[in-house]
Amino acid sequence: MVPLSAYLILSAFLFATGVVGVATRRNVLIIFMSIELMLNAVNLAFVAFSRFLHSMDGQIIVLFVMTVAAAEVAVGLAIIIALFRNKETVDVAEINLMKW
Amino acid sequence: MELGLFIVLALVAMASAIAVIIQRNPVYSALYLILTFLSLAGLYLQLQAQFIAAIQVIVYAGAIMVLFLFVIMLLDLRKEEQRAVKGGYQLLIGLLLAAILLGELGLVFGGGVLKGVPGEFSPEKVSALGNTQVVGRLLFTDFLLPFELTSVILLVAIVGAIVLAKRRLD
Amino acid sequence: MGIEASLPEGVLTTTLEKRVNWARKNSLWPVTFGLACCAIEMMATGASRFDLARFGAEVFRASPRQADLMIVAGRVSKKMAPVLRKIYDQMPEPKWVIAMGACASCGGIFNDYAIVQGVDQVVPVDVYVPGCPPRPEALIYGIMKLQRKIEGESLRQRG
Amino acid sequence: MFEFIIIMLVKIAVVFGALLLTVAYLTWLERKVIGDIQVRLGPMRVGYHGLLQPIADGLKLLFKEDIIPAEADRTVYLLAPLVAIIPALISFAVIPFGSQVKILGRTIDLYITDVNIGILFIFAVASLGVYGIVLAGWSSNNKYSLLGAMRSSAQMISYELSMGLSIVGVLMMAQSLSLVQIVKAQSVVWFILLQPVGFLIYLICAVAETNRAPFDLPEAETELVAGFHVEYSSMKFALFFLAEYANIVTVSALATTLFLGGWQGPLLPPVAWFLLKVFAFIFLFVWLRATLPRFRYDQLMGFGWKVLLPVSLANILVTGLIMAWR
Repeated sequence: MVPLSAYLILSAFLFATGVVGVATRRNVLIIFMSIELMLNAVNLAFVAFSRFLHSMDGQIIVLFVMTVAAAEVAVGLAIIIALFRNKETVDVAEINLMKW
Repeated sequence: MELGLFIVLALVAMASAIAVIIQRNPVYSALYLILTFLSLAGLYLQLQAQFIAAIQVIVYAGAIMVLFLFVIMLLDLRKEEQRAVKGGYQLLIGLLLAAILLGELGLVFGGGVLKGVPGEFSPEKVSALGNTQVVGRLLFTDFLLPFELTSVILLVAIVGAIVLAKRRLD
Repeated sequence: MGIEASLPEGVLTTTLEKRVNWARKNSLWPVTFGLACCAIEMMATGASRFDLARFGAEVFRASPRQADLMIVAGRVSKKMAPVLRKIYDQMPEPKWVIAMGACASCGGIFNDYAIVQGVDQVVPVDVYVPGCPPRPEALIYGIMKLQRKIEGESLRQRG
Repeated sequence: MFEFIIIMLVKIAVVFGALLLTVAYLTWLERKVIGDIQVRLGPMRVGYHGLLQPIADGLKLLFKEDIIPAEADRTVYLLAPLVAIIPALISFAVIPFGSQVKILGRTIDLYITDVNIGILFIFAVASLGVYGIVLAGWSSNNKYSLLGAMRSSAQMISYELSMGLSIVGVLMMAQSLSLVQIVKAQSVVWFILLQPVGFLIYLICAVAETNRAPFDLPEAETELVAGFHVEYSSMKFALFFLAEYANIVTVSALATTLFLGGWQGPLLPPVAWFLLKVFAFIFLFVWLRATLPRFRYDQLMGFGWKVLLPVSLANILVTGLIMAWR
């Protein structure tokens, strides 16, 4: 029997990896993938809690997270494409029009 | 058996998650992310969430990551790959933040602070009723409003994506 | 090319050779490469009356990477020669070439500055099919000749 | 436990052996049937009526030079054929091809496994199949293969949606995701009679999903050379070839299970009925290829999104209304 804490620690590790990715990478696509990674880490925690606390709410929330993630990816990638058309780059450091 | 499977899947998930953020080439990052998602699907199966596991593969691996790969291939990123990584302080801060976060989460999760009241859906009951059936019933009863709202979110996303990505005809 | 080159000559290799040659001669996939009027006859060879499929050779592959046989069907102009050579080079070993028709074999009636006088100046040719253009029967006869030739080849010289 | 493992292994070996044999001989069948439709003979010289043709082709491809383009991404290039073929084969694990038989005093289920999310499993696995194509196209570093891969992935994502929705009507009627339960729910009347629209949409989407004519744009020879596998030669090309045909068998078996009552039928033994129906479907695939010209790309996308998707949604709505009304 795998304890709940094992799943949670794995989830925390994946989340932290995602944070490192967002903080250190400058390719906006990889930053976006890191965000997906964090969402998945949270999903894992939800499902683990759902299993160990005998409640289905966690799994339902995961479904909603996935739906929102799908919507987010669709819009996000569209923004990236529009950005690439204008700036010819996906480096976040060079996307600085709003800076002053 | 169960523990061994968990260890293997967890190791694969962690290794590929790290690979996602250190790969230079976004295509490789995407491939490793798919591997992470697949091992997470395996973990969901172990947690007796078969429906979620299947949806995880269909939605994340089958749709979202294909979209990612599609966009990566659409954009010509060869110049980006050759660009040298600069700014070591960023890496340092990032690692520091992550370490603090991991420590906090570890303290909370490992310390057994989190406790809850067990709900009505014990694993035996769920497997008797069928995981999909239980999820479906809850979606259309207790969670009906959020469920309908997600469809609105998806609709907005579709419209938004088309508006953003479409080339102006001028 | 492959492992065969490092194997010693012996019973095993001869039997293997026989089987492999049998497979190769019965599965000659030509690359889609028609140049002139001969190409029409080549198409007719693949169509219902003559039916190249009987020999398992109707699989005209569009990508040279997946083809075994190049039927040079028609005159090769000097501008086309490098293209032809490139396609030949892109084909994986083992590969064979049939020069179909008088022009591909020796320049035919085009004895001038624009046409390569025989495709064997560009790529090695295994079988020459005469005719202007050759009838489908003639092409099929050429393919059967090539099959005979493949039967007798050794794996050492053809990787 | 030990006995269970032995039975499982034997079943897996038999199913995959039969599947691979079917897939190999599908190439022969296709060449023969197309030959017949075009008033030709098809393969004749290799064995009796060309029966040894697939073996000759396979052996030839095995002994051909294996080319890896200099500019290709080696790892992904080698990985892609495997990613293409493995999903095509494992979806067969949940397809039931008979009910139960008694062999040596033991009752043996005629399916490898029956999971309660069977149909979702197949869709999950099938959605991974697109990676083989995308990765092959990208890693070859060839503009034709990249274009073929882009077309293919766009096509597969678009049609997967309608395909998934087209079977929702069946799932609503069978009240289960398990393929065995779905077959059992058809003991009285096959779902093709109750879900004719769903069946038609499934059929069209299945053809598009397997990249077969008239939806074979990813490998449209006249414009894209050979599509995503332009640079592949030798066994790696053969793997893509096998994957395509294995996918045909899978979607045919799925269609049989979902709409044609699976193994059920009078007189003949269940497995024979199952095979009969699957081969009828495969014949249909070959027939379509011999008959229909290729779509234009914008027509393909327009058809998928503007016709199939709304019709499949309407199908679900009507099914739901009728079920609620009864």
